[in-house]
Amino acid sequence: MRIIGLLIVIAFGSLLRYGVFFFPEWGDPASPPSLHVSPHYIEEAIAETAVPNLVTAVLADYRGYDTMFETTVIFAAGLACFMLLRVLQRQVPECRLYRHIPTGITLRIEKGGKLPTESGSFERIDSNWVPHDLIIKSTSRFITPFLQIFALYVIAHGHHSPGGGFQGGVILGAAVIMYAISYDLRRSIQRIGEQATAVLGSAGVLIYAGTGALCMVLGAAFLDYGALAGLLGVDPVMARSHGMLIVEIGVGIAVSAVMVWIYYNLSSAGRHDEGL
Amino acid sequence: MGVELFSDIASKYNYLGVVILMMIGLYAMIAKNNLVKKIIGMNIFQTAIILFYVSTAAKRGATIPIIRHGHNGHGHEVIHAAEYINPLPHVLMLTAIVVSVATLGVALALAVKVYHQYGTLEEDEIRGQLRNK
Amino acid sequence: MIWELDFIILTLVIFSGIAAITVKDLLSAAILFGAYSFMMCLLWAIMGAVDVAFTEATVGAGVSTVFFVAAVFHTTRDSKD
Amino acid sequence: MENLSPHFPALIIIVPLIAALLTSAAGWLNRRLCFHFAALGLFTSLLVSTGLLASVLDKDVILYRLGGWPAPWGILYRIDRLNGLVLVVIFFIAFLNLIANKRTVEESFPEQLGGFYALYVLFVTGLSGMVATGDAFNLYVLLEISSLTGYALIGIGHERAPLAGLNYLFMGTIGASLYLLGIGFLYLMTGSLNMTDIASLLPGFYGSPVMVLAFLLCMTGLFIKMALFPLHAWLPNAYSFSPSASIGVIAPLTTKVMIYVMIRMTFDVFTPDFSFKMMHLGEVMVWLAVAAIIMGSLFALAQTRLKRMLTYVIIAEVGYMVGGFWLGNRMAVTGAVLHILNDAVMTLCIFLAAGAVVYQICGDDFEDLKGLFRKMPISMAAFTVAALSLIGVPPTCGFFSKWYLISGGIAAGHYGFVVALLFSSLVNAVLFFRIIEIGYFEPFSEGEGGHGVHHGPPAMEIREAPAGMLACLLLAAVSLIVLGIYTGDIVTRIIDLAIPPAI
Repeated sequence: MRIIGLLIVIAFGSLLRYGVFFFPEWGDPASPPSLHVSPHYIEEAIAETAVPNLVTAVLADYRGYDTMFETTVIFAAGLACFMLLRVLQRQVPECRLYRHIPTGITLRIEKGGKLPTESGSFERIDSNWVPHDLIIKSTSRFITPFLQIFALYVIAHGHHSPGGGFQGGVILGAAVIMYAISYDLRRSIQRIGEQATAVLGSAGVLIYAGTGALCMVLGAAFLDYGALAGLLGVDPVMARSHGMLIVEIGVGIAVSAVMVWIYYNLSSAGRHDEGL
Repeated sequence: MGVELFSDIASKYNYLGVVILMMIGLYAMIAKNNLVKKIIGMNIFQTAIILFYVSTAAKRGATIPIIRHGHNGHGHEVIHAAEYINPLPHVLMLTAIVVSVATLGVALALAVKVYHQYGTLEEDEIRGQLRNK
Repeated sequence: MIWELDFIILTLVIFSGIAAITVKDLLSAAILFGAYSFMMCLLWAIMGAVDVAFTEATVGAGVSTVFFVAAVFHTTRDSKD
Repeated sequence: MENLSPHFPALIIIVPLIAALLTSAAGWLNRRLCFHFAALGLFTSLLVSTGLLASVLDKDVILYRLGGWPAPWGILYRIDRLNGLVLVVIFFIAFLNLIANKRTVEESFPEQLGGFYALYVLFVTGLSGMVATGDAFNLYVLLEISSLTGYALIGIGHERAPLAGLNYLFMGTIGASLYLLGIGFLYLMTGSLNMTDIASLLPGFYGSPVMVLAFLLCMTGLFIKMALFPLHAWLPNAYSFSPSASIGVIAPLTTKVMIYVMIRMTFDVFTPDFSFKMMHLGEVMVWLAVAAIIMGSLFALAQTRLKRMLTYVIIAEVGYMVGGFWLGNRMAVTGAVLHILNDAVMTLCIFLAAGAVVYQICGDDFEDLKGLFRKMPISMAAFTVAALSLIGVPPTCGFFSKWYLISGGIAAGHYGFVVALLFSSLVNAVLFFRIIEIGYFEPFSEGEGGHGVHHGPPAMEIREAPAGMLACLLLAAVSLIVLGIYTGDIVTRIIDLAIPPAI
C-alpha cells in the first residue's frame, strides 16, 4: 500500500508540477483572475451594495446563493453527526453516581433508588469523573462573556471589517464549547439543550432561505435583497446592505448552534454524558 | 535553462508549496493505516486546495479587499481594481473551509462509530477481523 | 505581501503537515494539525485574505482541533503509523 | 401559479430545502409531521419540475439569475431540455422511494424520523441543484451537500455500513477536491466561474497544458464519484450495507447524476470540440468503459447476495453510459442520455423490489429467496419486469437505450464495446434467471408439504409487502414499460434537440 501510495502521489505531484510551469506568475496583476470578473466587484460593489468589505458583499449578495448552501452544508453535518452517533434508547443504568458538591462525597444509587431531598446540591457524575481545575473553571467563566460579545461584534461588523456570520457564529459556538469543556457536558446541555441546538440550526438556515423567499414573494429574483427596500423603508442599495445583515445573522445562529450540536454528539459519542 | 528554471520556481514557489501539501495529504489518505491519520490527510489535502485558490487571488501592490473611506456611505473617490486584492477566491474559499469542517465532523463521527464496532482504528486490523468472521 | 515571511511560513506549514501525519500519538497529531491550521491562517493573512484567515483561525485551528481531541478521547491515542 | 412560473428554476431547489429544514425542526416538535413535510416538499418539486420541463420544451433554455445579478458576477441557473428531463426523473424517483419506504423508515429510526427525512430531502436538494446550476463552483457546493448527506444515509446502516461510509467519504472527498482543483485551474486561466462564460473564453487556451490538466482533474473527480471501473472500490460495500430507504434513492440517482454532470461539463464548459476532438481521450475512455462493463458483470456473477449482486450491476451500467457517451457519435450519445433516464428508473424498481423482499424475509442471501414467487407474487412480478429491462428485452425501456448504444458502437466501428454490451446482457440474463429460478422453481426449502398446498396447512402463505410499498413498486414497474413505449417521443422531442449539433 505504501509503495502504491507513493507512486500515485509522485505521479500526481509531477503532473501538477508540470502544470505549474504554465501558470501565470504568482501575484501578477495582469493574470486573468485579476482582470475578468473581479474588477466589477471591486469597483462597483460599494455603489451597488453599500458594503465596504468586498468579501462580505460578494459572499452574501453576489454569490449569496452559494453561502446559503454553505450554511446548509454545516447544518447537514450536524444532522449527520446526530443520526450517526446519537444513542436514544435510554436503558436505565445499573447505578448512578451523585456527588454532593459542598462536601465532595459521592453517593452511589442503585437502580430504582431515589435521590435525597436536597437534590440541588448534588451533581450527576460518571465513573471516570475527575475534579475540574479551578483555574480553568474561573478563567473560562471570566472569558465567556467577552467571547460572546466579541462574537456578536464580529457578526454585526462584518460589513466593515473582516468577519461576518460564519466567523462570529463559530466563536459564539466555541464559547459554549469552552463552557462544556471546562465544566461538564451535562451542565452545558442543561443550559442549551440538544433540542434547542437542533431547532436553532434549522431556524438559522430558514432565516436565510426565508429572506430569499420573501424577495421572491415581493416580485424580485430569489435573494434579490433590493426588493426589501419598501419593507425596510430604505433605498434599494441600503436594502441590500440590510438584507446581508439579516442573512448574516441567520448564518451566525445556524453555525453557532450546529457547532455546539456536533460537539455534544462527538464529545460524548452520542450518549450526552459527562463528555470530555 | 537553469536560471530560467530558478526564476520560474522563485516566482511560483507558492504553487509549488500547494503541490507539496497536496502530495502530503494524498499520501496520508492512501498509505496511512490509521483512520484518524487519514482524516488529517484529507484535511491537509483540502487546505492545500484552499491555499491554491487564495494564491490565485494575490495581486502585487494591492491591499486587502476592504474599501478605504467606505464607512460613510458611498465612496466618492474612484476605485481602481488594481488597488485591491481579488475578493472572489476568498469568498469561494470561505465556503470550502466550511465544507471541510463539515466533512471533518461527519468523518470523525463515522470513525468513532467504527471504533465502537471493531475496537480499533487501524484499517488492517479491521480487515483482519472481517476476514475471520 | 512580504515574500520572505511568506516563504518561511510556507516552509513551516509543510513541516507541521508532515509532522502531523508521521507522529505516532494521535493526540499529538491533533495538536500538530491545529498548529498546521494556525500557520496556514498566518499565511493567508500575509497574502491579504483576511476573511479566509479569520475563518481558518476559528474553524481550522479552533473548532477542528476540539473535534479531533473529542474523537481521539472516545477512541484511542495509539496508532501504529 | 402564473406569476410564480418565472421562479420555477429557483423553486425546484428552494422548496425541498425549506421542506428539509421544517422536517428537521418537526422531528423535535411533532414527529408525525416529518413524513408529511418531506413528502409535500418532494411532491411540490415534482410538479414544479414537470411544469419546468413543459415550458422548456417551447422555450429552449430558461435562465434564472439568483440574487438578480447578471451572469458572470452572480450565480445563474440554466435549465435546458436535458436537465429539465433529469430533474423530473430525480424528483419522481425520490418521491416514489419516500412513499414506498415509509414503513421501513418508521421501524428503523423511530426516534430519529426528522433527522432521517431531513437528510433524505437535503440529499435530493443537492442532486437537483447540481443538475440545474450554471455555475461551476455552485456545483461543487451542491455536490458536497449531496455527498455529505449521502455518507450519513449510508453510515447509519448496520454491519459494515459505518466503515463503508467512511471509505466512501474518503473517496468522495478526494473526488470532490479534484473537481474543485480542476475548477481552480479553469479559474486561474479564465477568471470566471460561470459555465457559459468559461466556455466562451476557453477557445483561446485550447493548446495550453493547464487546460488539459483542468479537464483531467475534473473528469477524474467525477469518475471517482460515479464509480467508474478502476475507481469503483467504494461502491459495493457502501450500497449493500445501507438501509433500504436510503439505498433506494442513492443507488438510482448518485451515479446517474454524476454522469449527467460529466455530460454537462464536456458540452457546456469544455465544449464538444475540445473534449472529443482535441483530447483524443475517446478511445481510452471507451476501453475503460468496456473494462467496467465486463468486470462489473463478472463480479456480479460471483455474488451470492441479492443486494450485493445488484451493486455490481450498477457498476456495469455506469460503463454503458460512459462508454456510449465517449463514443462521441450522435447515436451513441443519444443512447447514453436515454440510458441515464432508463437506468435510474430500472435501478429504482429493482432496489424497491429487493427492499420489499428484504423487508419481508429479513435477508437477501440467494438461499432465502426460495419460493418467493408464491410468497410475494406481485413484488416478484415487478422484479421480473425490472430484470427484463436490465437484460434488455423489447417492450421495456432497457431494450431501447441498449439498441441505441449498440447501433452507436457499430456506427463508430468500436466492436469491443458492442461485444461488451452483448456480454453484459447475457450475464444479466444469467443472473436474473438464476434468481427467478430460485424464486419460482424451488418453492419449499424444507421437505414438509411435499408437492402442493392441499396437503395440510400451506407451508407458504402469501405475505406481500405493505400496500404503500407495493403500489410504488408497481408504479415503477409500469413506468418502465411506459418509458419503453414513449422512447421515440423522448428521443425526438427532447434528447435530439438537447445534444449540440457539433456531434
